[in-house]
Amino acid sequence: MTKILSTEYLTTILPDDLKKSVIDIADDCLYIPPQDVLKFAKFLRNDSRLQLESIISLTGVDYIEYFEIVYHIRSMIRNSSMIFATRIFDRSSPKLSSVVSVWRGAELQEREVFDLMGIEFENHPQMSRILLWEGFNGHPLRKDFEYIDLTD
Amino acid sequence: MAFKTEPVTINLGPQHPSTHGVFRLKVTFDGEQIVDAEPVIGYMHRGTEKLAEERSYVQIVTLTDRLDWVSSMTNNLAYVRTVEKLANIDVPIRARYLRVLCSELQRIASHLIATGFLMQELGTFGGTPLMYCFREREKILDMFEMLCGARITLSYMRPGGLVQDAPPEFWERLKIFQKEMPGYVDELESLISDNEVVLARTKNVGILSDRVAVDSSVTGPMLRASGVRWDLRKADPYEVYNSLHFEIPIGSVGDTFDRYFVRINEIRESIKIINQVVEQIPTGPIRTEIPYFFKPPIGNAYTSVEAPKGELGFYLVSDGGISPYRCHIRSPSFINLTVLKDLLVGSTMADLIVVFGSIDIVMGEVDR
Amino acid sequence: MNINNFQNIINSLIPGLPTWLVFITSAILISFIVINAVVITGALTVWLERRLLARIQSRLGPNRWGPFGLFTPVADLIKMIGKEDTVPATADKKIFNLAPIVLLVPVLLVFAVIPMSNNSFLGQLNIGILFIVGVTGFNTLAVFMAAWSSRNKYALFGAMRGVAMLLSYEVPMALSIISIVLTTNFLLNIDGSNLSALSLVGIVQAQKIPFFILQPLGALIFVTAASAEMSRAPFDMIESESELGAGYHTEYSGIKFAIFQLTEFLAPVATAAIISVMFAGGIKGLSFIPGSVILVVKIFVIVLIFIWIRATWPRLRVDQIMNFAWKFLLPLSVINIFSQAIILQIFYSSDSIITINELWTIAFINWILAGISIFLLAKLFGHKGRDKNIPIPSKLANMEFTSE
Amino acid sequence: MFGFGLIKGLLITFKNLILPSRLFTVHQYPDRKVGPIELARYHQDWQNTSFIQFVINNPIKTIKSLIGLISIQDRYPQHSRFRGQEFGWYENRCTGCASCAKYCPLGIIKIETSRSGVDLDEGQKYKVDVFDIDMGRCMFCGLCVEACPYDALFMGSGFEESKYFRQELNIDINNLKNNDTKPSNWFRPQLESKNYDPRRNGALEWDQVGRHQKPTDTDQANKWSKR
Repeated sequence: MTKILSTEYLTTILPDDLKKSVIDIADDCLYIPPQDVLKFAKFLRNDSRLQLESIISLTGVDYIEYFEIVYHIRSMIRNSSMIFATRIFDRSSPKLSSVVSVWRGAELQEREVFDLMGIEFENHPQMSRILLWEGFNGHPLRKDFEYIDLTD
Repeated sequence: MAFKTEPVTINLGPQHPSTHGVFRLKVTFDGEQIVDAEPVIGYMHRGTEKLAEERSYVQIVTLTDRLDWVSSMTNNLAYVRTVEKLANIDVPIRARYLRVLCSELQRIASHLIATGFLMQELGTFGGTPLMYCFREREKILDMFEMLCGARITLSYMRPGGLVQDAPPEFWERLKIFQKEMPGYVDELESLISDNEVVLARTKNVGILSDRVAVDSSVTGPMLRASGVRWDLRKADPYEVYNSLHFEIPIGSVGDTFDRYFVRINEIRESIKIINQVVEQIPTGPIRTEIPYFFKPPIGNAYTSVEAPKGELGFYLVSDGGISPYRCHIRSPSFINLTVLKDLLVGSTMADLIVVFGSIDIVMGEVDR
Repeated sequence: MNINNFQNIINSLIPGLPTWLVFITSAILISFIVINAVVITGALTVWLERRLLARIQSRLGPNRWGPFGLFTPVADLIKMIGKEDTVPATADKKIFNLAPIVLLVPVLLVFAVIPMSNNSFLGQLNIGILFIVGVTGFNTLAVFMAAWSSRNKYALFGAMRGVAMLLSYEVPMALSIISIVLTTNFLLNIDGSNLSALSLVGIVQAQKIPFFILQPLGALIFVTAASAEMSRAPFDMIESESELGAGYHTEYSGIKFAIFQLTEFLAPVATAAIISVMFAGGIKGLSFIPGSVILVVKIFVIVLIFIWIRATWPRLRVDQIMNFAWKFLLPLSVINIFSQAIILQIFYSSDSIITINELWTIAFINWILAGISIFLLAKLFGHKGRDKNIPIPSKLANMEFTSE
Repeated sequence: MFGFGLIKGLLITFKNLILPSRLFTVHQYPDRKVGPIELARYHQDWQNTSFIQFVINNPIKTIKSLIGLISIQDRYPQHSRFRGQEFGWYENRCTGCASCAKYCPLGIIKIETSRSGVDLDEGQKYKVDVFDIDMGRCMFCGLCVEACPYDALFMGSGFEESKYFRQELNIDINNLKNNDTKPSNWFRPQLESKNYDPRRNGALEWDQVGRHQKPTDTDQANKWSKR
């Protein structure tokens, strides 16, 4: 079975500066401030006790007050997985540092989140719309997206 | 002497004989050599994730059929498993066995399609291997019709079990299938695997190293062809895979031939699994009755299954209502496209088509 | 049946006509008959190919119109004629319109020299084989004309590949013909016949045993090169439908496209005719069956083999095709010429009369020689088969890992 | 190596060319071209008379079938669970609860009801005035059939209902009433247990398709009085 790394275990092995920055701990999810995401990702990937080398899924959820970006990551060497998330409260121009330099698998997924949720990832090699066409107005997966009736 | 050439940009697609749907590839050629390739997708974006936000949990099952239309069973399975995890629904043991049986049948069908179209793109005119693959796939689709009345868009699974138990004639047909299929796979393999032209066209073409594959979150047969022994059915056994014995076939270098060969071997392993399921399957109920408009508790859940094309995961967020607050689909075809450029640059146009065919994407799943 | 017979018939029907008029009338008549017969054969080949491919693939193929769908080519033709004939706006219209004709005419011209009896349609052309090699060289030009004038990148890709391939396969083809001509000359000299060794009638006369038995290597090279020349599987690089859409005739529609299709299906018939004349003894066979019937049967058997191969083998890549031509077929054909020359010289100098038994000895030596040279060349250039080692799992994944 | 793989491939295609077990997997529909043997079998003369007698009796037909000119009507093989078009609906069973409309993922079922004036023991029955199904958008998931608590709605088994205009695809209550109801077995185990096949057997009446026998009046009265 894939071992889901417990948050207690993770908090014990985190270095001090990262440990301080953890803002919230759910039963299987660590919440990280947006500015620390890249640092955190580098630690998770390079730490010899974790070796979380590939990103399964990266997605955004719009909770109206804030956006939550959820990272599901996995270590194939240790057969373990973990979840961490970050919250962005800026709604007008949400920005987040890209993790493509750490996990290349996030490349298309970050573009998708940008396209559908409107969160801009900094230092991404090609931050452009992927599913919708250039010039599409709005980001459809946001909860306040207004439908355009194209039928008539 | 430096020979000055001028690069030519060609739009392969959106309509092209070998793009598996509406897929556009902006390729820059220098003669026959590819210097740049950029996939352009989204021609088939139907907004499945947004549609799911205003449907009830059972109704979304019909949406998942239309993601990867050559393997609806595994899509259904991935979705209903997430709902069951979200709402803590228990599934009867017979239903679990039937789910495994169906998803292995679907895996065979999907791999047959992948192999057939790869051979079609190698240029067997009229597609003799493709027709042989379709011939065998047709038998699987007939069995699906017996199970649930449809052949492609199945909607066979429900949170809590399955729609209906299998009819007796299904088991009879399955017995014939079990007996005949290994012979047909052998025949297909000896038609393709030893053919010198196929070997020349696919060996050492589009090599994907294991390091790049793991970094880019590539999953499924493509990952295993690179030599990485990783399969969710073994690594994180779901349903009843714990009690079944099978091997995980892997490739040696990660070229196009390995990708094909891993698929053929996976068909063999799937037949083995089916044989074991038929022996082990118990009798009993196949569905836990749950209300149609049920409300899972507030929370979120992510589960994934090993779909024929890779890891298919669903991430559901519930706000306690009758429909999910957010439904994210982690589709293998989409993420496997990350490495497309690495595979293509430096090869030739003829290799482009073959490499692209060996990735085995379905546009319904890429664009969602 | 040849042009002289027609001239005699017309002279006897209407005496007193001037000789040039008789010649022109009979020429037009005979070409009318031959062209129609050939085109109908082409249509039949379309039907045969579709039905046989379908049968091999457990499909049905066209079976709706006429008995066993025999009239399907007619329906296709009507559809083609009914379609709009589009010309791209930027196309070079003259060349665009000319290309299908330039492609079709050489294929029809080939049939002028095929000996359907002891004589060919065109009469006793004593450089028949040279005529064929020269005339079929035209298709390179036609392919390039079609692609260049239509201003389409896919078409241009197809044509670039095509021109390179067609030119390089001319060489082994011509060289394998030379070995045939050598043998023919040798055998005809012994017979004391006054036929030219370059004429197809002479080649047929010389085949006491069919040349594909006497010269297996030459036959192999010629068949391979010829199937590349007419761009059939596994050499259908010019219009590789999975890569280039339709290759050089991407922009064509309507009746012009129909002409391309017709040529494509006539080419196997023409090639099969040449092969059956040069290697399978042409009209020779059972004495109680007319020679033309034997030739037609042989042609269809060879066409069936072409279809069978097309249904089974995938296409080679363009660089592999070129490698095959220059690194494999060319050395093989040079070996073939030299070995033939040496063997024939040895047998000729021993005594000037050659018996059937001696011919069989030559055939036996040639088969051994062919096997050895193919084996050695395949060792040198060929692809190693697939390795059957068990692959080693990568260290990047470990599914059984449990401890912390 | 050395082309042996190529020859192996040729042998396999040749095997498929000649082996009778690999004969056509394509189904000819709606009519099928047949040879003389199959024609004789089709004419039911196979059991009574021999094939030779059929040939003697029908020489012209035999010759025509030999040159591939005879075609016979044929049925597409499909399982009785097949989810097809032309919904089956039983007015007598329908209570107008509109479960099907609620369950439909696309919302293509429109139901309007009014008071019927028929007083039953358990209360007044609804009269269904409008029952529209927009078949142009239907995806045959069968959820409406799964939802129906009184077995009033069934999937059909046909699939050749193409029309020239989109509007013609709408099914309204009159269509549903006038249709020959040959319900599909999908999600209806009671039909499956009777071995009912919609393609072979005829139309079914409303009292034949229920999960249970129709309760008698006394049963119903007892049931309601106990509440």
